[in-house]
Formats: sequence, C-alpha cells, structure tokens
Amino acid sequence: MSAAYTERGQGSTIADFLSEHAQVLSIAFFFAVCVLFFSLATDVFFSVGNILNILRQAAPILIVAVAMTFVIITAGIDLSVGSQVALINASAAIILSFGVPWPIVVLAMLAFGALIGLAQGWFIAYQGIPAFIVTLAGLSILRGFALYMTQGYSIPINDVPGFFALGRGTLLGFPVPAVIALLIAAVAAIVISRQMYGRQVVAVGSNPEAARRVGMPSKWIIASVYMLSGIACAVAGLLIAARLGSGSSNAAVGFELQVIAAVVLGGTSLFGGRGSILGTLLGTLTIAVIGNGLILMHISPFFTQIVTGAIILIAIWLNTRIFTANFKISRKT
Amino acid sequence: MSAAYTERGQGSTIADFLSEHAQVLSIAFFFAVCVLFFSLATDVFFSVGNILNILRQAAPILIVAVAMTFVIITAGIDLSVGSQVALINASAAIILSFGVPWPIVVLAMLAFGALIGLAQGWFIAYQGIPAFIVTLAGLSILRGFALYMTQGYSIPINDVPGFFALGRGTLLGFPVPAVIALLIAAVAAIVISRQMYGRQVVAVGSNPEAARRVGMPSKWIIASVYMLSGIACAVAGLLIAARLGSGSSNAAVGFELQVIAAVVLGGTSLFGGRGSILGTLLGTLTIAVIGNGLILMHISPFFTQIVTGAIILIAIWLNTRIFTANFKISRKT
Amino acid sequence: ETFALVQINQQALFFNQMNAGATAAAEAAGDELVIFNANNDPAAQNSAIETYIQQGVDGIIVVAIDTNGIMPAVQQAADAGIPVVAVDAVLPEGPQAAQVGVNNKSAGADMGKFFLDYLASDMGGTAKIGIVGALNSSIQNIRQAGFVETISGAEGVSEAGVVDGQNVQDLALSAAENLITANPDLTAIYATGEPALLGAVAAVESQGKQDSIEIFGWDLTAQAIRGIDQGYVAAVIQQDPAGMGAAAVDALKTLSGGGSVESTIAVPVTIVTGANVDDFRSMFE
Amino acid sequence: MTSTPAHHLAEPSEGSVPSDTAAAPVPRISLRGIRKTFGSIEALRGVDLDVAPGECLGLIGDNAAGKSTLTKIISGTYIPDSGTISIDGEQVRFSNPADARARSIEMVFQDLSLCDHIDVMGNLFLGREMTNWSFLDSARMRAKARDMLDDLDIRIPKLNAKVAQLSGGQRQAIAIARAASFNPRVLIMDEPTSALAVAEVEAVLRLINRVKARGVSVILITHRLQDLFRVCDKIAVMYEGTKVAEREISTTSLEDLVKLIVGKGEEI
Amino acid sequence: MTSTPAHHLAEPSEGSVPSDTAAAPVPRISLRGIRKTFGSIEALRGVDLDVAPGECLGLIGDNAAGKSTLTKIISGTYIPDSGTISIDGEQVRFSNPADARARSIEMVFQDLSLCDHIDVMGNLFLGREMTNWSFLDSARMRAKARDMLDDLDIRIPKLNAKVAQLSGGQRQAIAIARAASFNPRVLIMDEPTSALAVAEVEAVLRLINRVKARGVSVILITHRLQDLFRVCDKIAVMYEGTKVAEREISTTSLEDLVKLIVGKGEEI
Ligand SMILES: Nc1ncnc2c1ncn2[C@@H]1O[C@H](COP(=O)(O)OP(=O)(O)OP(=O)(O)O)[C@@H](O)[C@H]1O
Ligand SMILES: Nc1ncnc2c1ncn2[C@@H]1O[C@H](COP(=O)(O)OP(=O)(O)OP(=O)(O)O)[C@@H](O)[C@H]1O
Ligand SMILES: [Mg+2]
Ligand SMILES: [Mg+2]
Repeated sequence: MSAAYTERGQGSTIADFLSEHAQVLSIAFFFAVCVLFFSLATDVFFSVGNILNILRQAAPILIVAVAMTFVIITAGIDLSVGSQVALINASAAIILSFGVPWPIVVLAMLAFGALIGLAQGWFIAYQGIPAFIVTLAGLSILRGFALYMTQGYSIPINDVPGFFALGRGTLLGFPVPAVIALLIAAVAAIVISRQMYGRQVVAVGSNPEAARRVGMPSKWIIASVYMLSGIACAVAGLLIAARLGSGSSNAAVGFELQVIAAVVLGGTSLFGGRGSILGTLLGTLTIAVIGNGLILMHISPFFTQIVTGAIILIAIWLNTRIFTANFKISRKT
Repeated sequence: MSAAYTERGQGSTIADFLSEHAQVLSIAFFFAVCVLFFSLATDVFFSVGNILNILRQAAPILIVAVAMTFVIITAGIDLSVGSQVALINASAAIILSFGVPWPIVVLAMLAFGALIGLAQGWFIAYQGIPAFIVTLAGLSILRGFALYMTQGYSIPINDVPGFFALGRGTLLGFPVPAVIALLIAAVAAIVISRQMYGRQVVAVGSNPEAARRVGMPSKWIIASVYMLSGIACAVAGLLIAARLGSGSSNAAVGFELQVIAAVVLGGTSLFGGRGSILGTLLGTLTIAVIGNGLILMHISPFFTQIVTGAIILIAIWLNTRIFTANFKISRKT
Repeated sequence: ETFALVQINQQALFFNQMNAGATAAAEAAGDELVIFNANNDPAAQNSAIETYIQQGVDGIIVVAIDTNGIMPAVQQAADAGIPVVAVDAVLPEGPQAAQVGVNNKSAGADMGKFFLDYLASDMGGTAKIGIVGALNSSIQNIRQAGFVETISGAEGVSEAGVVDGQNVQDLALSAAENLITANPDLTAIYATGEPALLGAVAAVESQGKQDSIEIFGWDLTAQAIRGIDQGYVAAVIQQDPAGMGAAAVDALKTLSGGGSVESTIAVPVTIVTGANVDDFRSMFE
Repeated sequence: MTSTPAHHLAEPSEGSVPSDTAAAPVPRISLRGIRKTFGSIEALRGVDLDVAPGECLGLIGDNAAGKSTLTKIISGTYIPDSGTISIDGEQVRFSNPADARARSIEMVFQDLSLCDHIDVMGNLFLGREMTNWSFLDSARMRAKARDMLDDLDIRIPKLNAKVAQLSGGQRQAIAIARAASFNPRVLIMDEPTSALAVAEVEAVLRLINRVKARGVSVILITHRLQDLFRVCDKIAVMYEGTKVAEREISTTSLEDLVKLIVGKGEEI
Repeated sequence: MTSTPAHHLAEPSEGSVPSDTAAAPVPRISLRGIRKTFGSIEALRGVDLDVAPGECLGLIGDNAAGKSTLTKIISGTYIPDSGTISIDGEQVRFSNPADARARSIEMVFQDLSLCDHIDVMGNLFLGREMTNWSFLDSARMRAKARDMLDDLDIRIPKLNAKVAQLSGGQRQAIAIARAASFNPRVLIMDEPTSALAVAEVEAVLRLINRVKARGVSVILITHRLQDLFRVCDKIAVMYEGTKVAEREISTTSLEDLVKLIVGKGEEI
C-alpha cells in the first residue's frame, strides 16, 4: 500500500488554547497595553490611590456586568439595568430617610431587586416575549417610578456611617465596593465553569431546545438569570447610593450600554452559549482605565468620547489581526 | 390492512398564514387598538392636522428603522445611528452656514453618511469584529465629533427655504418628511421581499455559512447594510436639521434604542433571518401614536414613562396570548 | 385656560421646581398647566409643541434644549396665534413673547468674581481650580464660559482643566474623582450644574479632601447645603426656578388677557454661602 | 380509529398478522389515536402503537411520513393534539420532555440536539450532570464518559473538544451514548446510524440487542432496512401520517417492507 | 509525499492497483499533498486524489477520517494549509466557495447548509436566483423547482414552506436538488442519502448515473457501501487523515472495503 495505517499525532494543544480563548486573551492583552501606556504617560496612574479609585469606580458596573454575562450567555439581554439601579438607589435613600436601620434596607433592596428581575424574567421565559421588548419596557417603567418617587429631587442620606462604609470604606486597604465586586465576580466565575447551574445556563444559551429535551428546567433558568441581574442591580444601586450619599432618579443613566459594552468586549457572544467572567472583568476594567487615563492625561473633554471609542475599536481590531496571525503561524507548524 | 394508503388532506392555509405572520398581525392589532383608544379618548387625535403631525414626527425614526431592519435581518445591530444623525445634522448646519447651496449639501451629506456606514461595515464584515463593538465605538466617536464641531452649542441655519421645505413643507397636503419616509419604506419592502439583494440579506442573516457556500458575496452584503444605515441616518439628520432649522450635537439622543425598539416591536428577530418592513412601519407608528396620544391626554409627565412602557409590555403580552390561543383553536380543526 | 410647559427633563431638581412653581401659579389663576418631559431630546420638544398647537392650547412655555432648533416650533405657535414664553435657555431673536430667566453668562461671571475675591480673602491668594462641566448642555457651557473668562489669567489662579460629567451624577462623581486624583494639588472645583455639583461634593467627601478643596457651583441641594455647613462648599449660585415658572405663567396669563409684557423678564440669582444659607434650608428639608 | 382507554389492554393484534411472540399482557408503551397538526400539515392522523418490554420496534416509512413527529410525541417533545399515551398501562400526559425523562424515556433525535458550545463530556451528561455539592464532578464524569464512548467503538480523542468541531459521525455517536447510558426503560432512536461508518453501526446494533436483553423497549427509526432484521422484533410502517401496517419480523422480508413503504403494500 | 506540479500529469497509478479503465490524460480534479490542521487536530495529513471526467469516485472511511474536510477543500469552503488543487490540469487556488462555484464545482454538504428562514424554492435557487431586472422571477423558479424535486422522487407539497419545518429527508433532498440541478462539472456529495428512504435513495443513485453520463465528475461519500457498487468507478479509502487505498470497483468487494476502512486493509 502507498500509505500505512498510522494514527494522527497529538498536535500542539497551544493552538487549541489560543483559538478557544482568543477573545479573552485579546482583551487581556489590550488591557495590559492600556495599563502600560497610561503608566508611562502619566505618573499618577500607577499610584495606589488611583488604582484603588479605578476599582471603586468600576465596582457597580462590574457587579452588574457579571450578572449581565449570565443573561447574555442565555442569548438574552437586560436593557433595564440602569433604571433598576436608579430605582433601587432612590428607594434606598427614601427608606433610609425614614430612619429604617440600614441592614434591613439592604436586605429589602436585594429582595426588591430580585423581585423586579423575576417579574421581567417571567414575561421573558414563561410568556415568551423577546427579552429586548420586556426589558426596554422595564427601562421606561422603572425609571419612571424612580422619577415619580423622588419627584426629581436627589434624596440625601444623612448620618448612616455603616451604610456609607459600603460605598466609601476600605477593607484591609481595599475599597469595600471593589472587594464586593471582585468577590461576586469570583463566585460567578466558579458558578459558570464548575457548577451545575452554570452548565444549565450555557446549555440553554447554546441550544435551548436541546436543553429542554434533556429535561432541564429551561424556563426557570432563563427567568433566574434576570433575577440575578435584578439582585446585581440592587447591589450596584446600594453601592452608588452609599458612595454618593444620596439617591436620585438621575443615577446610572446610560448604564445599560456601558455594562453590555463591558460584557461584549470581554468576548461574550450576544448570540448566546459563549461567555467568560474573566473577560467581563477585563472588559470592565479596560473601559474604566481608559476613562481614568484620559482624564489624567488632560485630554480635552471634547476629545474623550472620540478617543475612547477610537482606542477600543482600533485595539480590538489590531488584536483580532495579531491573534489571527498567530493562529496561522501555529497552524503551519 | 387496518389503514388504507390515503394521502394527507390539504389543511387550512389560514393557520399557516397566522403562524407565519403572527408578529406583524400582533403589532397591527395593537396599533389599531391604540388608534381607536386615543380617537375615543381625545377629540384632537384623529384630526387631519394631528395625523399629519405624527407622520412628520415619526419620519426620521421610520427612515432609520427601515435601514435598521436590514441590519438586524443580517443578525447585526447598529448602535451608532443616533450619533450618525447628530453628526450629519451638525455638519449640514455648519456647511450650510458657509453658504454652500443646499442641494450640494444634501448630496454631500448622503455621501458622508454612506462613507461612515461603509467604514463601520468594513470593520464588521471584512475584519470580523462584532457589530455591537464597532457601532458602540462609532456611537462614542461620532457623537464626540459632533460635540467637538459644535463645541456644545447649536448652529442655526438661516434662510435656506428650499432646504427648510424638506423638513416642513408639504406635497399634495402631505408633509415632505412623511412622503420621503413612506417612499423609502415602500421601496425597502419591495427590495426585501422581491429582489435579489433582499434575498441575499435574508440568507446571510439566516445562515451566513450557507450563504457563503452557495457563493454569495456575504461580506459585501453585510458591509452594505451598514452603508444603507449610514445613508438612512444622513436622510434623517437632514430632515431633522430642516425641521429644526439648526444643527446640534444633542440631536437624536437615545435614538438608537427608539429605532431598535420600533424594529423589534415590528417582529424582526435580533437573531437574524426574519424581519418585515411592514412590521417596522407599524412598530414606529405605534410608538409615535402612544407618545402623541399621551401628550394629548395630558398625562402627568411623571407617569408618561411608566404608562408608555406598561402599554407596550401589556399589549405585546396580551397579543401573544390572543394569537397563541388562536393557533390552538385552528389546530384543533 | 390651558397652558403647556415643554420641559428638558425631570432628573434635575431645578426643572422640577420650575414645574412646581408654574403649576402653583396656574392653579392660583384657575388655569390648567400641562407639562411635557422631552428627556433631553430636542426633536421631541418640537414634536410636543406641534402637538399642543394642534390641540389649541392658550400659551406655551418652553425650556429649550436646542435654542436654535426650537425656533421653527416657536414660529409655528406664533403663526397659530399662541404666545410662547421662553424660560432659562435664551432663545435667539424671534416671535417669542418673552424671555424669562437668568443671564447665565453674567451669573457665571459673577461667580468668577466671587471666586477671585474669595481667593484673596480665604485661600491665601493662590488656587488650582478644575471644572466639572456638562458639555452636552449649552446652558452649562455658557455658565462655564462666563466663569472661565473672568478668572483666567488672574493672578494666583492655575487651571486644571475641564472634565465632563455628562449631566449624570454618578458619571460626574467618577469624573470629579479622577480630576482630584490627577491633580493632587487641586484646591478648588467649579461645577456648572446640579448633577455636577452633587458629583463634586460626593467626590470630595469620598476622597477625604474636605480640608483642601473648596467647591463653587450651581444649584443647591441638601448635599450642597451640608457641604456649606461643613465648610468645603464655598458658594453656590441659587436660581429661583419656581419663580421662573411662576413668572412665565403670569406672563402668558397677561398675554392671553390681551395685555403686554416686557420682552425680558429677569429673575435674579443669589450666591449662597455660609452667611445666607439659612434662608434656603427650609426648601430642602 | 377509536381511542380506547389503555388500562390493562392485551397486546392489540390488529391487522392480519397474528401477534404470537409478544404475549406480554401490558405493553410498556401504548399509543392510541395520536394526532398532530402543524399549521396546514396533518403530520399524524391518528396513530396507534404498542411496544412491549424488551421488544424492539422498527418504525419505517417514506420521508415525511411522520416517524420523527410520532417519536417526539412519545418523548414529550411535542404535545399531541389528541390521543392518549400509556406507560405500563397507566395513562400519562407529558407536558414537556422532562416528564418523559422522569419515566426513563430516552431519545436520540434526528437532529442530535447537542449543545455546540459545550464539550464532549458535557454533552454526554447533559441534564444528568454528576455533582458533588452542586459542583460538577468532572473526574467521575470523565471516567464514565470514556466507557460510554468505548461501548460505541467511536474514536473521539479529546473529551474536552467542543462538539461543533466534530465530524458528523462523532456527533451522532455522542447523541447515542447519551441516550443509551442512563438506564432507560424506553429507548427511542431516530435514524441513529445515518452518519456512522460500518464498524460503528455494528456497535450500535450490538448495543440495541444488549439493552433489549435488559428489558428495555426500543423504538428504532431507520432507512437501512437490512439492520431491522438484526435487532427488531416487530416493524411498523407509516405512510403520510398513518400507520399502514405492522409486521412480525419473522413473517416479513426486505422486499415486503420496501413495498409497504412506498405504498404498494395493500396487496400484501 | 511531494507536491508534484499537476500539469499534464497522466493518471498517477500509485498504489498496487493498475488504473487501466480511467485512461483520461487530464483528470478533472487532481489533488496533491493536501494538508489541513484545526488547532491540535491534523484533519488531513497529505492527501492525493484524482477524478476523471464522467467518473464517480467513492470516498469512504471511518468516522472522523477526514472525508468531509477533504471535500470541503475541493469546494473552496476550507483553504488547505498546503498542497495543490488542479482542475483540468490547471492549478487553481480557491479562496472562497464562490471561486469553486465559478468553476462549476457543486457540493451537497453533510450539514446540508440550508437557510431555515427561506422557503423551499428560495433554498433550491440560493445563490442562483433567476431574476428579471434584479427582481426575483418567482414564476420561472417555481416551474423549474418542481422539475428539480420530481427528479428526486421526493414529496414536498408546498414550495413556500420554510425549510425549518420539513422532515430530515425532505431537507436533504432539497440540498441534493440544489447541487445537482445547475449543470455542475464536478458534483461532490457528502453522505447525500443518509436521511433518505428507500425510493429516494434509488432516485439519487439514478441521478448520479445520469450526471456521470453527461461527463460530470462525481465524488460520493457514503457509509452505505452497497450503494458504491451501483454508481462508482473507483473507491478511495481514508484513514485518520490519509488516503490508505484506492481500488477500481471491478476489482474489489464489499468485504474488502470493510476491511480497508477499519484498518485491517494492509494485508489486502
Ligand atoms: N415543527 C414542525 N412544523 C411544521 N411542520 C412540521 C414540523 N415537524 C414536522 N413537520 C411536518 O410533518 C411532516 C412529518 O415530518 P417528520 O419529521 O415526522 O417526518 P419523518 O417521517 O421523520 O421523515 P424523515 O424520514 O424524512 O425524517 C412533514 O411534512 C413535516 O414537514
Ligand atoms: N472546523 C473544524 N474545527 C476543528 N476540527 C475540525 C473541524 N472540522 C473537522 N474537524 C476535525 O477533523 C477531523 C475530520 O473530520 P471530518 O468531518 O472531515 O470527518 P469525516 O471523515 O467526514 O467523518 P464522518 O464520516 O463522521 O462525517 C475530525 O476529528 C474533526 O473533529
Ligand atoms: Mg425524521
Ligand atoms: Mg463527514
């Protein structure tokens, strides 16, 4: 015979790793470049104070982005997060102003957030209305409630040091919001990759009919990710209230796009089934670092929007090119 | 034998029609209910003047929504439409203020819009960057340019009656913007359902790999829908400039969500492959009618957001239920 | 009679107080006031005015987002015989019956002068000042310009630049924090509007810079009053939005009764400091 | 075709063929008068079917005859418009596939129903994950996964490859392994061997005989008629949404079956 | 395995089998040294292949042997890492499927590649729409579509049904009709009959013989080995990414082929 019956060799697994994690690697690389650039360009950037600042500022976005990662993995979307944050933010301030002890308020707000999320999830999962429509309606309704409750006032929160510590305090030198956010991200990363629930979320996002056919409670899973999103919004709303020392319907305007941008930058696919919490973390931090770095560099504020957008676009573009080139090289070996 | 070899009967095609067009029927029904309700609730609503008003006001959204329908059918998204409109709006005002003849400005702006769209389309189609990221960067960059060009001020357009007629004039009693918008919608409806290009757009959205395999120029098709979107934004930006008589970087804030909402309400799927221009038309008009009707009914502005969101959600929900019930009945026959 | 008020948004107290003042004035006169919230969308303001013209209201009050862009709608109203009164944002020459409000440019300049005086008296003659602005608001851009023109070049003043809070308080907070980190030697902040001021106040608190930074800004809130009490908010320009709203309604009332009004109705501002803050405290209890 | 209540029915020996071999008193699965319409298409127009424990029923018929639709109804994927399903003589209503799975009805779908974003191991255990305090127990799953695949003689080198990248036959093997490995009482296979190579087909046929011996009822849809004679006890033929014939395997031949399928069977 | 330039090569009679029947001087398709790696998997490890005009090559092999990958390379769907493709003696480079289609290479894909949101007629003419001033000419297409389907003996009542709702066999028939109907010069079929019922399989085999007679080169991948003897002239056997044997149909038997596939072929 011309050719013998030989088995295929075991090729390099590096190529597999690269192609599997291309998007996370890409954003990690880009993040590193941004950090490096700003560290060289400004001396303040890499100071402890500034880094902690960035972490504290990014915390609410990160928390909601982590939950949004779950939502997007199921091929859903939650446009109402900004409004949810504002509503929780305003409600918390109002209830605190009645003198209710803050731990109770925190628990009540978490429950409230879960309830809002569950209500939206019910329409999406059990009534089959597209997530985009339900949460767009939610965006409008919830912001409307926040507006109505505050009547446009920003409600001050006075003298609740325990509550303020949530937003402004530090734990072993780390800002409390950052600690909370990183903790949530870590738990979520474990859940998505190692736990039953995470597997179910991915399965429902990848092939909802297959998930249903193998007997997964697919409707409940879909509803539950919106509940998670509601809880995350409650945490974010509380942290923002604690940080600003006030509650207002003006909080978190445009938040939904920031959050979704962080998630998508991190390599999570809007078509479901594929996502990574690490990517979301890096995506969030990248956006925060760019915002911070541009201010430190005294870029004219008229240019910040242009520069931010351009950096993101060009960097992602270069990354795709670099990583595609890499693949080609490794294929030839 | 127990059973004979009989052929299946030809079942009722009404059931097929209903299930195929469920979403358009649903929004049509909902639109009719809204119109009926507001006609009864306020006497001005159904006056000729008011109807023409609604048409004129909805024109820019409709034009962009029609192009967005194409984008979404290819499973893409264009978040930058608001910024594109603002940039065209501001540029047109600035160039007009230099005294350039308005027909030249119109042509230049159309070309400019096409160019912006094509640039975004190039990144998406030929460089494989997710549409969400590219157009989100576009949202930031283009609005930034508009802001920079106007320095945050609004640029007046003085004494260009020919241009103003675009936004304020009437043709046989119909507002010019409405005529333009309906014309665009009609052409688009024909293109999507009867033309080669429309078929290609649907194929690329339904199964991009299959479209590629049968030799369709799938990259070019994807890029081209963003170009269409850019042109549509240019038209909308010009109409808004002509209507307001000024250009401003604040134009069309939040436009992207309104436009996408109109498209999705009309039954176009964000996952691609399925969409209808008629649905988009009805979705746009429904949102416009609700906005107009609530003003006429003197709803407190604190409630308008709540009411708008709730109407949309509840109506879509009831519709799904009614139409699902219908299917069940027709199935039993 | 029915009057319509076309508002910019409802997320700032300023606008809501204006709405309240206008509503109260209308009620007192036995008229109805309907309010439209444009949520920052200029085209929506025009659409609303067109709708009100269809409905035949007796007068329209407008707080314009796009001061030029509103003019066609104002013209349409005038053509339909409906008087229009502009509030706050200054419209260009046109058919509007009256302009109610504050001269933002000169008020900004007044604040600039106050700052220079304060600099000499309380800050030892030197200061590094940063600005938290809202570039998407032309009114706030005017306030910024009036202030900057007054202080720039003055002896002892160094400028740390502008950051954009986009008129959203949590964005303003992050921007202000970054401004403070970028300029560790910052000693003063000028905030051009309510969200910006709220953000600046919260930033100074969260960065623990109450001792080293003085804040100057626009539009009182409870937090700003607390800042004044604690000393790190030096001065806040307080407009009288309720008064503006009421003045606008009164003007419309007069016009629809066949009377005539001044083409410019000025509503004065107050610079609130520790000395006169008590006069305003009750509004924010 | 009437919908007789299914309790304690003896094997209904309708048709001209005497059902002497399967004398089990209560069939494992018994369908009566199943109808299903999709829009204008009457996919099923009243189908009766019985499968005894340990019996393999071959379900054949022309394309679009309604085979897949019928088996999807048994597995709870579709809800019939009318008709009854009984398991072990007890009438049941499946409102979703989880209900059917709870009664140990497993199915290999014609479209395989794999999750492309999940790896081979994850797909094998989809809906049956082994957990340890709610954590996925990868070690245990990996060990078992190897066994499951070896049973089918299929070469899948990497258990952590995403299934989207596998060849058609590899994907099909995963779907089969998944359905067969968790002690089903009813195993439905919709064209399970269509993409498999020769050796793998043999392995599947062996597997069917193995599970039959354990008392599992098997429904096998296939267009490879010769395979039926290797594993089936009984053949049901569908035509345009109805069951037109049922044959004991011992009394029929390949030629007969072909005639029955294409509708020249009325003479037989 | 060297990449010999393909110009004016005589049928390369490598291996032990003399290639006496196909004495055409220039093969329609000639592959040399084709390699393709996906990440860590070497899907193809250097494959040579020739198909003459009017010849039908049967491509067989175990699951995951690389058959689909090889044919996708011929149809321009994948770009090989190395190796050359020649058409009628002229070396070509396909950078996308449109290039291959321009040379009248048509393929039936294993996954069918249909657009679920488009109706039957639209899928039949996908990429080949008949137009009239850029308008789709539905009337003409409808007439032709009926002919195309009738050729395959398949029952698809409604040409305006969305293909997502069709049965597995109906979908496959559409993919076959699409590839076969536009006068291909090379027709590649990747397991075209896997979901088809008996009569439909016969129709496809008839179709293959018909197009062969017209001089079309056919590459047929199938696991139904008995079909090969009905239509093929030559069989190539793949194993783990290489071609391990090539046989004239007249000199081989079903048993030989089975042995070759599973890797016991070295003795033959
Ligand atoms: N979800 C659905 N929606 C609409 N029609 C459907 C649906 N599922 C099946 N059908 C129709 O029902 C009929 C029977 O389909 P089914 O898939 O049961 O056939 P089958 O016997 O499995 O054929 P094959 O051998 O080709 O797989 C077909 O005409 C098909 O078009
Ligand atoms: N796009 C891809 N990405 C990664 N690996 C792939 C890809 N396509 C094929 N492979 C791998 O290449 C090998 C050969 O696959 P191929 O589909 O060519 O096999 P095949 O001979 O067609 O098998 P079957 O008879 O099962 O269809 C398999 O191991 C498969 O996992
Ligand atoms: Mg089937
Ligand atoms: Mg294959």
